[in-house]
Order: sequence, then structure tokens, then C-alpha cells
Amino acid sequence: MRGVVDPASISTEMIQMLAPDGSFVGDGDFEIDLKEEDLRQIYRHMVLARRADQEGTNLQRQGELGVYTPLLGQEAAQVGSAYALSERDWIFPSYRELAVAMYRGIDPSSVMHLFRGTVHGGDWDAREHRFAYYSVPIATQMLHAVGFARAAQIEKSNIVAITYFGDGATSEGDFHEACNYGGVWKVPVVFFCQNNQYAISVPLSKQTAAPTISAKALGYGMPGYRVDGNDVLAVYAVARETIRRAREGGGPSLIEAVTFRRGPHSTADDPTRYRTKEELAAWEAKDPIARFQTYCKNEGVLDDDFIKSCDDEGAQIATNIRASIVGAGPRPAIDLFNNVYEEMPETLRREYKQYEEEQSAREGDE
Amino acid sequence: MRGVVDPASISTEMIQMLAPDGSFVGDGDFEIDLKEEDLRQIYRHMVLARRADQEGTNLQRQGELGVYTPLLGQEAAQVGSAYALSERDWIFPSYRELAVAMYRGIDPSSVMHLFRGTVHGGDWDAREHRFAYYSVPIATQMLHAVGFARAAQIEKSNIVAITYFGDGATSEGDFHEACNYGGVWKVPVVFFCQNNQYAISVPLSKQTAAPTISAKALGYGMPGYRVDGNDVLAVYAVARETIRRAREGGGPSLIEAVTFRRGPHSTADDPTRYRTKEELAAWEAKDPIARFQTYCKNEGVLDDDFIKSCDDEGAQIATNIRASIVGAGPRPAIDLFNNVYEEMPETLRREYKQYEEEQSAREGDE
Amino acid sequence: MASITLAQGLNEGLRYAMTQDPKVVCLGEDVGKLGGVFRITDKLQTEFGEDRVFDSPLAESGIVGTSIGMAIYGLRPVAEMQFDGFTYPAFEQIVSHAAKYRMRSLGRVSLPLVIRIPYGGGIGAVEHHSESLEAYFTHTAGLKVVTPSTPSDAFSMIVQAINDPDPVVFLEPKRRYWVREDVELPVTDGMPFGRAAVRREGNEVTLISWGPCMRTCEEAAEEAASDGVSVELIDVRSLVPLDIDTILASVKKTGRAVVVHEAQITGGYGGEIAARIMEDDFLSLHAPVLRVAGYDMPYPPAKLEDIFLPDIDRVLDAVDKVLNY
Amino acid sequence: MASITLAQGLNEGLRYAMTQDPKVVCLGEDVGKLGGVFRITDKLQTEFGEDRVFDSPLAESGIVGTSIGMAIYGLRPVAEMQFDGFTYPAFEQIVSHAAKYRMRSLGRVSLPLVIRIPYGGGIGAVEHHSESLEAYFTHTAGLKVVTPSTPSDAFSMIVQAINDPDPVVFLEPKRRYWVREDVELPVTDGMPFGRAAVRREGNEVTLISWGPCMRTCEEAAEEAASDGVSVELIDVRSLVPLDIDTILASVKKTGRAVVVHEAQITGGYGGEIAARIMEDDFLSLHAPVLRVAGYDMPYPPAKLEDIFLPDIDRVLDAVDKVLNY
Ligand SMILES: Cc1ncc(C[n+]2csc(CCOP(=O)(O)OP(=O)(O)O)c2C)c(N)n1
Ligand SMILES: Cc1ncc(C[n+]2csc(CCOP(=O)(O)OP(=O)(O)O)c2C)c(N)n1
Ligand SMILES: [Mg+2]
Ligand SMILES: [Mg+2]
Repeated sequence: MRGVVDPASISTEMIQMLAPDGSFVGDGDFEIDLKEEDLRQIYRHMVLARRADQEGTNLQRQGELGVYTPLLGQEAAQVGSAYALSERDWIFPSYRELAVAMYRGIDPSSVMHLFRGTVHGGDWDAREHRFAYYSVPIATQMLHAVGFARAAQIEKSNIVAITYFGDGATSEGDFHEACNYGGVWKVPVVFFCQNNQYAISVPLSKQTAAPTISAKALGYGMPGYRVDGNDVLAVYAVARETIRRAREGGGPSLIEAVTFRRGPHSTADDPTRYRTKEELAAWEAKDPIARFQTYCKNEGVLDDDFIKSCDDEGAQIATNIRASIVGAGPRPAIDLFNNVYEEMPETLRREYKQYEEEQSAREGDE
Repeated sequence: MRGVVDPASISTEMIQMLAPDGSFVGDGDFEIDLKEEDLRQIYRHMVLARRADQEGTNLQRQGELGVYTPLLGQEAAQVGSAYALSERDWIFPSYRELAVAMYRGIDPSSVMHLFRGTVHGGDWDAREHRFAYYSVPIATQMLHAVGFARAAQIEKSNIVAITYFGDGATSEGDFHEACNYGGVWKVPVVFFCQNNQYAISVPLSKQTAAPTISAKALGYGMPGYRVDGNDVLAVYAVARETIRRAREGGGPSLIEAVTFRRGPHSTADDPTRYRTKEELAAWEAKDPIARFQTYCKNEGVLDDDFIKSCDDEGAQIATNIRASIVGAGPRPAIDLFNNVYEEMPETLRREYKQYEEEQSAREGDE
Repeated sequence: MASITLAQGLNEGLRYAMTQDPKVVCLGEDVGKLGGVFRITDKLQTEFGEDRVFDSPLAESGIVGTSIGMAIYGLRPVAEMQFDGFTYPAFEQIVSHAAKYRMRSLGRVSLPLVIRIPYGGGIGAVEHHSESLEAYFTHTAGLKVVTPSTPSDAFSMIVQAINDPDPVVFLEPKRRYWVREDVELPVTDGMPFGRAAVRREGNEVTLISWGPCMRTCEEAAEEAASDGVSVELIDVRSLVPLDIDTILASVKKTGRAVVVHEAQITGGYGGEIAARIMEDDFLSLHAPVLRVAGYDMPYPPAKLEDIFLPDIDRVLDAVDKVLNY
Repeated sequence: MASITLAQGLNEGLRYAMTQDPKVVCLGEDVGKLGGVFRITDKLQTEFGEDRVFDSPLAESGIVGTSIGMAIYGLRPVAEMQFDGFTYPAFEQIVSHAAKYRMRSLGRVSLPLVIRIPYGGGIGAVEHHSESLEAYFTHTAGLKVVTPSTPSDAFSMIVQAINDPDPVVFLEPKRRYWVREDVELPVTDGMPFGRAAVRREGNEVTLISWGPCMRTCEEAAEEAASDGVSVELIDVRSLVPLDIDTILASVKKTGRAVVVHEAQITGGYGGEIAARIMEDDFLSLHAPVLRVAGYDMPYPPAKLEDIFLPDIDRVLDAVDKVLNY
């Protein structure tokens, strides 16, 4: 019909290269340029992330973390996309991107410290790792990514920004403003949605009536990609294309990686209240690591030694996290007072003095 | 390409029935069910609105209004859509919908009083006219319309809500949240965008990279219509279809009425800073009233007597507005104190007492 | 008589109000099937159906904005913000519309709307989950701002908030969700808004607080008593409208006052109360009204929240100071 | 030496800062070709190009949110909110990120970001164009909040704000945009943030105000003088950090203080200043610190704004009251 757009006309097909059973199906529109060593590294990063993530849940169950937000099931979406970035590119995460953080060389304990409550944004140097601080207010980090990319564009720096967010995040005004700004300014940014089917208890069908999340890209004048988020090859291929286009001045893209959050929303959540065992089982059958392992084995890229070395490395990482977290006390209070402004204003200085006096008084009392 | 959506694939065609020269071109997808008397009433409402609008500008130039936001050029978009509503339907306007207000029987002076600064939202009874108060914070009213429609749905009342907003409004987070809520809840609401090409000085090309505003509908799972907003028949036809569908439980729609704001953004604005004479002239040639007048005359629906009677009625309305506005003083201060809460709290009561004492003291001084 | 928690008081209050009035609806993120992350709407969707209790998409401006539309229609929406720190996206709808609609309609349309916000710290949460945001709303004319500190007040105040013709920001002190009280439900003799509660009588110092800090103040008052200092403890409950009379009557008696709240001290509501006491009864004051409050910094990480939150020692310190001024 | 308006002072200050530092960029609605609705960015786009001065889409959370991203990159963005009342959509980005980023990064990343807001009433505007929103920001730790009242301060303070390592909410009193002063540009000896200006010396009453109300206070002080009352007038300028020392020094001398602001009285920044004075120097006070401020109602329609805004009579009334307490 002239002048009318109809959501029913949007296809819900996904880009996929590996079937859930690990067989290679390929996608004629995308090439894979990965060497054997790349495949092994991708496998390794997924395995390490899964192990570190498990340790987060363990530590929370043991009372060492206040809360933890597991990524179980989303390893391919995270590692596949991160692997397509160049070192100088920047990452603006939400609060579930442990695999991406680790890929960028961030010690997973620095992430866990956030959940323990010793720090807020995360205990890493954002500039060193080009990985911004975790962002809990949903979708807010997307605007930071766009502003960062606008700055990169102004400074002609060749840097791309990628931002991670969930399916629920697509409902927030900030998602919209970020995509719209990105489109108008045509900045080098990739919007990477991990559609893990739920926002806490709310399923996607109650989050949006859009035929797909990727279709939202049309409203911002950018291409939208819907990819099997449990297929690390497909995710990588799509991310690589969008990052390259962004770097070449072609503007932003929106990627919807279709995946599933197999754990609870956070350790405080009880998913049995809102989803079925069957649903979970169906997604377990699509496990991103098992699938990729099968593929790599079939391709002769992975042997048992390497698999074991990854598992061992994972165990070591878990041990390290545990060593860093268990019993870790608070940081010194002065850090709080020092980090409100570059220079402590008079009023705060007085408050600090008062705090110190009270502390000494207490110690005197004891 | 499998799994990829491309904005370049979106057509920018418009639904149109009347060419700018007034000749009937029609659109096979839409029927017109208007009787001759309807055509005359539509013409009349457009003429009256234009005259009242002109009076707004005049009064502002004479210092009687603080500011005024003219609708010149947007008469067809407003009257065409309003004419498709039933009496019980509700309207959630922005601040430029004088034609819609008048169509709903609101005395245009009640609107002008807002611009004079004697009242805030407008001096009418929203429940009587089913026309909510003017809303200046961009896009905020869209959420009210959606909430209202959700209530209508809960109460099974058969009422539809329509909300008006501009092209600039589509950038706000509230636009997005409203469309998304509307889609998910599948409520009886019509989102009516008057794309008048500018948001103050910012042209559409700097507002969004979307191929059309109507394409944004896809991201919310609703149909989007792009219609010639200066063609009152086409606007009416599209509005009628979307309102009917909403009433029947088919959910929301987004309409983009392509038009032009021929006056300044407001009387405080200087459009010569950002747009050309040629651009303005091109749109004057597409005038919605002249076009419709030609069509109606050709159809034998309008004669000179009726045209004159409309002009006379317009002149009378202008006189009435002037009589109501010129020199009108403030409303009594007690109205302010009374309208913060249903019952004046103690603190405010004291403030009022203090205010009164000061007033008497002043009067004593004089 | 049953022993219920403050959270249950709210849940029962919602149930009661929804039973009484079919126009009451509840919405927000996860309020339906899940019953809210704090389970305040637990089982309400099952009992009242999806048209009375429903999930919203993840967008707070949307929650408040659509609630305003529902209220214009004639419903009485009860909107939940999932946490204090996630109220900010709704700020424009709250400040520019909810608070102003009555004024902008010349009193023709009022918005009987409740915005429920679990608020404050002390539960070891991650960032943005511990904000004490009352001052943003107490400064916004057109809103009522209330906060219960006991299970029975929780019940009666949520019912009252729902019945109120004006928009009410209903702050739920989350670290008190699990305190218990023996309550006979329904509580129908709850005090009207604008009435503080004197939780403990005394005649040497007036201690003024609300919601989250009431426990600390009770303990401080007790400890003071054991040191022979007689503290009168006021639970403000209704921040706006403020029951200044109860406060002034107490200060007239004691001549000394300390206000305690979690929010950052600068610009906090404690300053307002202190200024009001001074303006209204300067001559009764034997000492300055002091404030014990959060420091002027973002709410700290959980492991450090104890240094930020007013504790018994800090409260007693201030009590000492005004006594020995 | 040229006679310039406060608006020109800002425009020249922006030009100066942009010339000095290529990292400074300006963005906001209509700031480019149009030069902003108040022309504060007039001609800057022509002079510095579209990569230094650019329009944003119509979305305030977007303006602040992307500015934060630019600041993380290393630019120094100056973001314009078109009017006070349209800052609210950006509230979350301001409160949850701009104010907290330094803390959440453990001091590793600071955000040198200026949020310019034309603010306050008195210009006969329609609704939402006259909001005095300083209290929302003064209560938000991590932000600096400043407001100039003279053309020379406008110049030096905007330059300072841009050079400041922390996020600054820069409130431009729009009814003073057109006041004139003879100024030698550039003003390089502007006082640092956190320093109030004593605009008039006196020894009987301290009058404290800032930005929008300074004119009213100057006139009131003058009128008081002609009645033989000696008023000391303080222009706070920097609300956060607050120059409490200058205020206390004055009150020590006068023993009396009146704070004047446009914002609604309840929860306004006047309460903070009053409470601070009382806490810090109770014994010097001969009378309560009084506040003259807007009533507790939404800002009224233009034709009634005069009754809302503090005027000379109300200020003098308060001065009388503290004098004759
Ligand atoms: C502005 C805001 N509102 C609400 C929340 C509370 N909350 C935390 S996570 C979450 C769900 C997010 O879902 P989604 O975006 O799909 O990401 P996922 O957790 O599934 O990775 C909600 C509602 C928040 N963090 N921020
Ligand atoms: C939230 C908000 N931001 C900014 C403004 C200032 N403003 C008033 S109208 C306008 C442009 C609106 O453009 P558009 O939506 O296209 O509607 P039009 O005026 O063209 O009818 C702007 C920026 C506002 N009213 N509200
Ligand atoms: Mg999700
Ligand atoms: Mg427009």
C-alpha cells in the first residue's frame, strides 16, 4: 500500500552460521576471516568467562557478594562481538558483560568487587582497558557511547564505540535518544543488544510489539541485524561488518543477538516464578560453547589438551577471584571524600573532619 | 539479505487524494465517505482556524499576548484528523492545535489566554471538550494519551485517544516510550505527527536519519502512514482508518502528516535565520485551504455565499477573541493558592495569609 | 491481630484499596507475575486480573506518564518505581505534569495518583539502589510526600494515599520492609496526612526523623534515656504537608532539636525543618537545630554505607551538642 | 572597556574559552545556525565550524548523555538546555552519571562538563519557562552549581566553569540577560568558584541572594539605606561549593540575615543557608534567619508572576522583621 509500512512484512529470520548441533551452515552474505588460532582464542575466552561467571554465583551464594548478575548462556554474544573490535575501540557495557571485560584484560575480581560492594563502577581503569564503567541505570550508557563516538568523529580518531544492552533496555527513552542521535550524527557506534528474552520477569512479548528488535533500526536510518546470539561465528561476522562500516564513516548499526539468560536475572531473583523448565531446557540445547566446541573439534582446531588447558586456566581464574574477594574489607573512607570533586570543597572537608573525630572517639570508647 | 533490515528499502511515497492544484487524484486504498455538508464543514473549520490563528499573531504583535505559536499551513492536518474522531474520543494536543481545539467547540480565546499568561494549560474544561490541556514539554502528552487509552481499554469504553505532536517530538524519549507502550498494550490510540519540517530552527534532516517518520512505527509493531498533510481528504481518510481500527481493538497507529509551518516557530522566533524564501514559497503553493477550496468548487460543493459566510464568521471570531483578550487582567491570586492541592495545606494557607497582609499593607501605603 | 511486616502491610493495604474501589490499578516493572522485586504486589495479579495489575515495559517516564493518562480518565493508578535511583527518568512527568496538572487545569482535573518508591539505603545494595530522594519531591509543590515507618502505618498510609485526590509520592523505606508489628487489619483509624506521630515522649531534646532512620533514632533515644537524657521522638511521616505544629509544640517544651535523615545533608529536608523551627519559634531555641545526615557525596558502595548512614553515635553526639550548647 | 549585556558576557566567554582550548565544544537544541533561542551561542558556529558548535536532536537526556560520552573521550562539552523546565528529561543523566562518575570510577575519570540552563522567571513566559531549579542540583553531591548576576561575572564564570574539572550546572538568570555593565574583556581576574561577592557593605542586616533576585535585593538595600538601615548584600554566585565564610563573617557583624530566592520556599536553597548559619553561628543571631521566596505552588502564569516573585516590599518586610525581632 502506498505510504503505509506494515510490521507484518518484517522477516524474523536470523543470521546463523553454526546450527545448534555445531554443524556449519554458513551465510552467503558474510565471510569468516578467522584463523585457527582465532578460533581457539574465541573458545578459550568463552570458557574462561563461563568459569569466572560461575564463581560470581558461587561467591554470592556463600555470602561474599551482595548480589551477582550471571551471564550464563550469553558467552557467544559477548565474545563474538568483542573479538571483532580493534584494541583502540571503546566499550560501553551494562552490568552483565563479564566476558567482554575479561576479553579486554580486566581482572574479573575488579568486576566482582562491584558486586561485593567495595566499589561502584568497577575497579579498573576505563582508559587503560577502553572499557567504561558498568552502568546499572538501564540504557543510559548507550548515550555515553554515542557521545564518545561523536568525539571520536570530531577528532578524526578512527575509534569505534560499541555499547551493550538488553532487550528490556530497548524500552527506555535513552535507547531511543541514543539510536536517534547516532543516526543523525552518523557516528562510529555499534548498538549491540543481547536479546536474552527477559527483563527480570518480563518476557519480550510484554516489552515490545516490534516484530524484531533489529527492526527498530529502520526508525533511525541505520541497518539492523538479527543474529543467532548463541552462534559465535555469526555474531563475530556481523559485528565485524558493522564495526568496519562504522570505522569507515558509514555510521551506526543495531545488532540484535538472539540469546537466553539461563541463570536468574540476578542472584536475588527467582526465575521459577515466571518461566518454565521446558523453556530453559530448550535453550540449554542451544548452548553456545558446546556448539562451538563441536564445530572446532570437527574442524580439527581444538584438541583435548587445549580444552583441558582452558579448563585449568578457568579454575585458576576462579581461585584468583576467590582470593581477591573472600573477606575483602571496605576501601578507606577517605576515598569517598576524595572522589566527589577533584578538590574537596570546604563543606565536605568539614564533614570529613567530623567523621574522623567520630572515628577516634569511637576508638577511644572501645 | 537474511536477517538484515535496510532503511533504504523504505518508500517515501505519501498517501494523497488531492494534488496541490486541487485536482482529485485519489488513492485506491482509501475510500472517502464524506457528504457534501461534511466537505463544507471541513472547509469552514479550516477557514475559521486560520482566521483565529492570524488573530493570535496580531494580538501578540500588539503586545496583548506574551507569545504565540501559529499553525498557519497546518489546517488540513488538524481539521482532517479531528473530523474523523467521534465525539467521545479524547484529544491530547501539544501547543499548536488551535484548529482541533476550535473543532471541539473550545472558544479560541481560552487558548489565547494561555499565551497571554492568564492561565497555564488553557481555560477550558478538558472533560467537557474531551480535549486535554496544552502540553509544552515536548512529547510528554503522548504518554498521557496512551495511559488514557489503556484506561479506556480496561473500562471497555470504546473510546479512542489521539495525540498530536511535531517532527521534533519524535526525538524525545517520551515519544518512544509512548509508542512502545501503545504497541505492547495494544491500546486504542492514534499517534498523529505533524511533520512541519522544522523544530524551531532544526530541519528534519538534523532531527532524524529515518527515511520517514512513519517508518518508526515498525519498531513498535504498528502500522505507519505517511500522508500529504496539506491534503485534508487524505488526512481524513487515513485518520478514519486508524481510528476505526483502534476502536475495534486493533491497536495503535502512527500517522505522519507531511506539512509545513509557514509562520515562525513562535512569534519570538526569526525564521529568516534558518530557512529560505524559496522554501517558504514552495509550500505556500501547496496551501491546504486553497487546494481544498478549488476541489470543492470544482465539485460544486462550495459557492461564494458559503465562502463569504465562513470569512464573516471568522471575522466575528477574531472580534470575539480580541474582546476577550485585550486588556484582560490576571485572575484572582487566590486561584493559585487554591489549585495546588484539593485542600490548601497549612503551610500554603500561611503563605496566603502573608500574601494578603502584604497586599493590604501595600494598599494602605498607596 | 497478626504479626506482619511493613512489606506485608503495604501488600495488604493495596489489596484492601483494590477491593474497596474497582478504579484502583497497579502498574510497574515486574509487578505482575513476579509481584515486584520486593513482592509488594505479591499475588495481586492473580486476585485482581491483568487489567488491574500489570507489568509495564522497562521505562519509568512511561510508567508515570501513562499513569497520569489513566488518572485523567478516572482510574486511580498506583505506579511502582522499582528502586529509588530509577525514578529519575520519570522526573519530568512527575514535576512538569503530576505536580502541576491541577494548577494548569485551574482545579478542574486532579490526579489521584500514587507513585510508590522503595527508597533509602542500608540493605547492602549496588549503586543506584539506595537513594534518599525525598528532597527532590518535597521541593516540588503540588506533590504530597509521605513515608511510613511501621507496618500499621504502611497499611493505613498506602490506603490513604490511594484515596487522596492529589498525586502522592509514597516512599517505602526498604530497610524497614522486614520489621514486624502486631496489627489488626484493616487499620481504619490511620491518621490523616499532615500528622506526625510522637513515638516517644520526652522533654529535653526533640529528635525528628522519618522512615528509614526511625530505628536508629529509637535506639538513640533509648540509649539517651539510660544516660538520663529525656528525648522526644517525632516520626514526621508526612513530609509534605508537614505537621509543623507537632514539631513546634515539642520544641517549645524541649528548646532543642535534632533532625536525622539519610539523604545528603546539603539541601536535604532537614534544612527545611531546621529553618522552619527557627523561623517559627526562634525564642524557644536554646541551641541551634542540628542535622545528622548523609555526607555530601554520592551514596557510597555497600561496604562503606555504614559510615554514610547516621548511626546511634552520630545521633547521640548531636543530642549531646544541643544539650551542652 | 565596552558596555555589554550579561548575555553578551556569556557569548564572549564561550568564544574566549573555545579559542583557548580546541577541546571545547557547544551543543544543544538550536545552538548552531540560530545561535540559541537567547542567542548565547550567536555566531559561534560560523566562527568555529559545525564540529565545535552543533545542534542536537530535540532530546535533553541525549544532550547530557552524549556530553558525558564526549567528556569521557576528553572533550570539554558545553551543553545547553533550552529552558529550565526542559532540563527534567535529563535528570537521570545528570544525577546518576554526571554527578557520580568521578566517584564510580574511583577518581580515575572526571567529567569536565558544563550544563548551561537559562533559568528563573520574570520574563512573562509561558509555563515551564520560568523554573528555579537550583535546589534539585544543590542537593546532588558531585555537581557544582553556580549562577552569575553581572556581565563580567558571566564572562569569567563561564570560562571558569569550562576549565573546571568537574561537572558544573551553570544557571543563567534569564531576566538578567539584558542588564549592562562596562567590562574590559577578557575578564581574567574572576574569583574562583566558592567565593561569594559582597555587593554592598552594611552592618545591620545581611541580605543573601544570587542570580535572578540580585536586582530586587539591590533596590531593597538602597531603599533600606534611605530609611537609615544599613544592609550588607551578598551575591552567593557559587551555590555549591558555598562560600559560607563570607556569609558567616557578615552575620557575625550584623547578627541578622535574610535569604532571598525565587524558587518555592519549601526545600529551597534558602533553607540550607539558614540552617547552616544557625548551625555555625547560632550565638551571633539576634533574630531568626528569614527567607523571602516563591510560594509553595507551581510557578504561576505570567500575569501573576509578580505576586510569586519576591519583590522589594517583601524583602524590606523581612528586613524589618529581623531588625525588630
Ligand atoms: C532505569 C532503570 N530502571 C529499572 C532498573 C531495574 N532493572 C535492573 S535490570 C532490569 C532488567 C533489564 O533487562 P534487560 O535490559 O533485558 O537486560 P538483562 O538484565 O536481561 O541483561 C531492571 C528492570 C534499572 N536498573 N534501571
Ligand atoms: C522537553 C522540551 N524541550 C524543549 C522545548 C523547547 N521547544 C519548544 S517547541 C520546540 C520545537 C518543537 O518542534 P516540533 O516537535 O517539530 O513541533 P513544532 O513546534 O514544529 O510544531 C522546542 C525545542 C520544549 N518545549 N520541551
Ligand atoms: Mg534481557
Ligand atoms: Mg516541527
